[in-house]
Amino acid sequence: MNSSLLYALAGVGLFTLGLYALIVHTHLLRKILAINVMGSGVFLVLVALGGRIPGTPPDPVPHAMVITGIVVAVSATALALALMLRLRAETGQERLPEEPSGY
Amino acid sequence: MVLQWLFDGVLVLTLLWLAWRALRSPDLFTAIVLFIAFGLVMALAWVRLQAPDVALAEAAIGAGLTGALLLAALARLNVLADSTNDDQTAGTENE
Amino acid sequence: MAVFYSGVALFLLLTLVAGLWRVLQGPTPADRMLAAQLFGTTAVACLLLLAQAFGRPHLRDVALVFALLAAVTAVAFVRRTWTVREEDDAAD
Amino acid sequence: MSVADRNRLALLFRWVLLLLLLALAGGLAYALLSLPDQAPGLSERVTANMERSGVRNPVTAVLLNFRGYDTLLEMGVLLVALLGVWSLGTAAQQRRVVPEPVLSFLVGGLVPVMILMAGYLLWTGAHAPGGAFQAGSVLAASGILLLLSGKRLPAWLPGRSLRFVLVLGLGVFVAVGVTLMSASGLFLQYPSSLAGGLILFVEAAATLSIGVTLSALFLGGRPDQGE
Repeated sequence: MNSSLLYALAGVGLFTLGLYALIVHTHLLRKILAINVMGSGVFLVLVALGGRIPGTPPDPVPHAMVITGIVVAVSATALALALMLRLRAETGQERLPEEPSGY
Repeated sequence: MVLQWLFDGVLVLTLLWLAWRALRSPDLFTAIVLFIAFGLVMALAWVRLQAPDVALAEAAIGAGLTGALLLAALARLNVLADSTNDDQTAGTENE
Repeated sequence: MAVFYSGVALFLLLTLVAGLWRVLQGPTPADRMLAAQLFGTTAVACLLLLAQAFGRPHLRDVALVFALLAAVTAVAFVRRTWTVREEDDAAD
Repeated sequence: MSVADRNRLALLFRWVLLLLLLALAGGLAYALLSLPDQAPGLSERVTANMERSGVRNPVTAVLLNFRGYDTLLEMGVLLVALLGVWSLGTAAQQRRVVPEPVLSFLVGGLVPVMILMAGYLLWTGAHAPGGAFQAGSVLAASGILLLLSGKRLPAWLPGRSLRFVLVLGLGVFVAVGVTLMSASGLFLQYPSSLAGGLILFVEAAATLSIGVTLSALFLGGRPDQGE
């Protein structure tokens, strides 16, 4: 038993939390935050599983993947925010149009 | 190494709690601030997982870029917003 | 000595959790933002302690990046969010 | 459908969703806990090939050498994200602001140190934590600080020179790959003697591109030309 398993489980928790918020909230900024939390959960699982075996140095391949993942996530966030602002300018709403209001 | 286990436990619980509060706080600004704090704590988690490269990337992105991006987007949303601030009412309906 | 450093790091982590209270309570946005900045400062101290405790000097680079870039979020807040809110107040 | 009905339906939906997500989390946690203790990762192969990589930091070796394709394509993703943002419209006009003395002082002190830090991270990435992505992010932070401080972009910047820097990282990466392909037959197959220098060269171009791309993403639109 290694403490990295703890972090892997926390990653699963973060992924689930983010997925819940992604489904439940209609405000697009909240959806963007939720996707980012989901991504962090996935990164946590990847790195934690790479350092699972005690006594050996952690696997560098997941680390490299996660570094590229973090930079891609931030650029995707910027694109999503720009899309949200454009949608807001077009429709006056920051929600997706086909969803019923109420949640 | 009870101390390290305690450290890990507190760190993981803080992460989960921050994410939870960030995703369901009624005020959007609070949500963003909590998300920034979440990024900072994530960097500590990477350090504990012996991934200093990832911690560096997360520190640079989390402290420097994500916060600025989100705050600027929120400011532009608020500039566009009319006086009825419906994101707050939508948040409180969930309670 | 490593145990001492780990203990102090744990203590700092706990103060960080206490700072969360201000983020959640803070009556004005500035209170919340400053509490988040406190997170950054505490994280710097935590990183330095961990670097010392486990003998990994490279963690100091992470702390340095943290300390350098903390200002960006604060400036973004002051220049974007806070001015907008002030203008809102003035318009009311 | 009455309001009460809709509320009840929403509550039911919420509970079903919670149950499904709990099942998902439980399944994932079970999968994690039941993983075998010893798994053959790629760790050993990376260690075995480290001498040929030209750098001493395994993460940099994986990013720029062993899995160079990933990084190459990621530079493409960054560029595509920026193109997406630019195609959505022009950046909001910066209001002309009176330069504040405190902010000007802060920016004047911080930005050079940040650029220095980016250079340090780029250089140290060969043998210690650091590398192009970290250096690029720090560079981007300094760019964002400059944009936030209300400094006007020089008029020549948003034109050709900006676009040149944006594609520089991807361009250099592809050019190095193609040159190597014509020499050795394999795309991005560095000869071990030149690997260190080539990696630093590619990383320097990538750092510049990443920094400028991320700063441009912060603008939230295509910068106005001329003006």
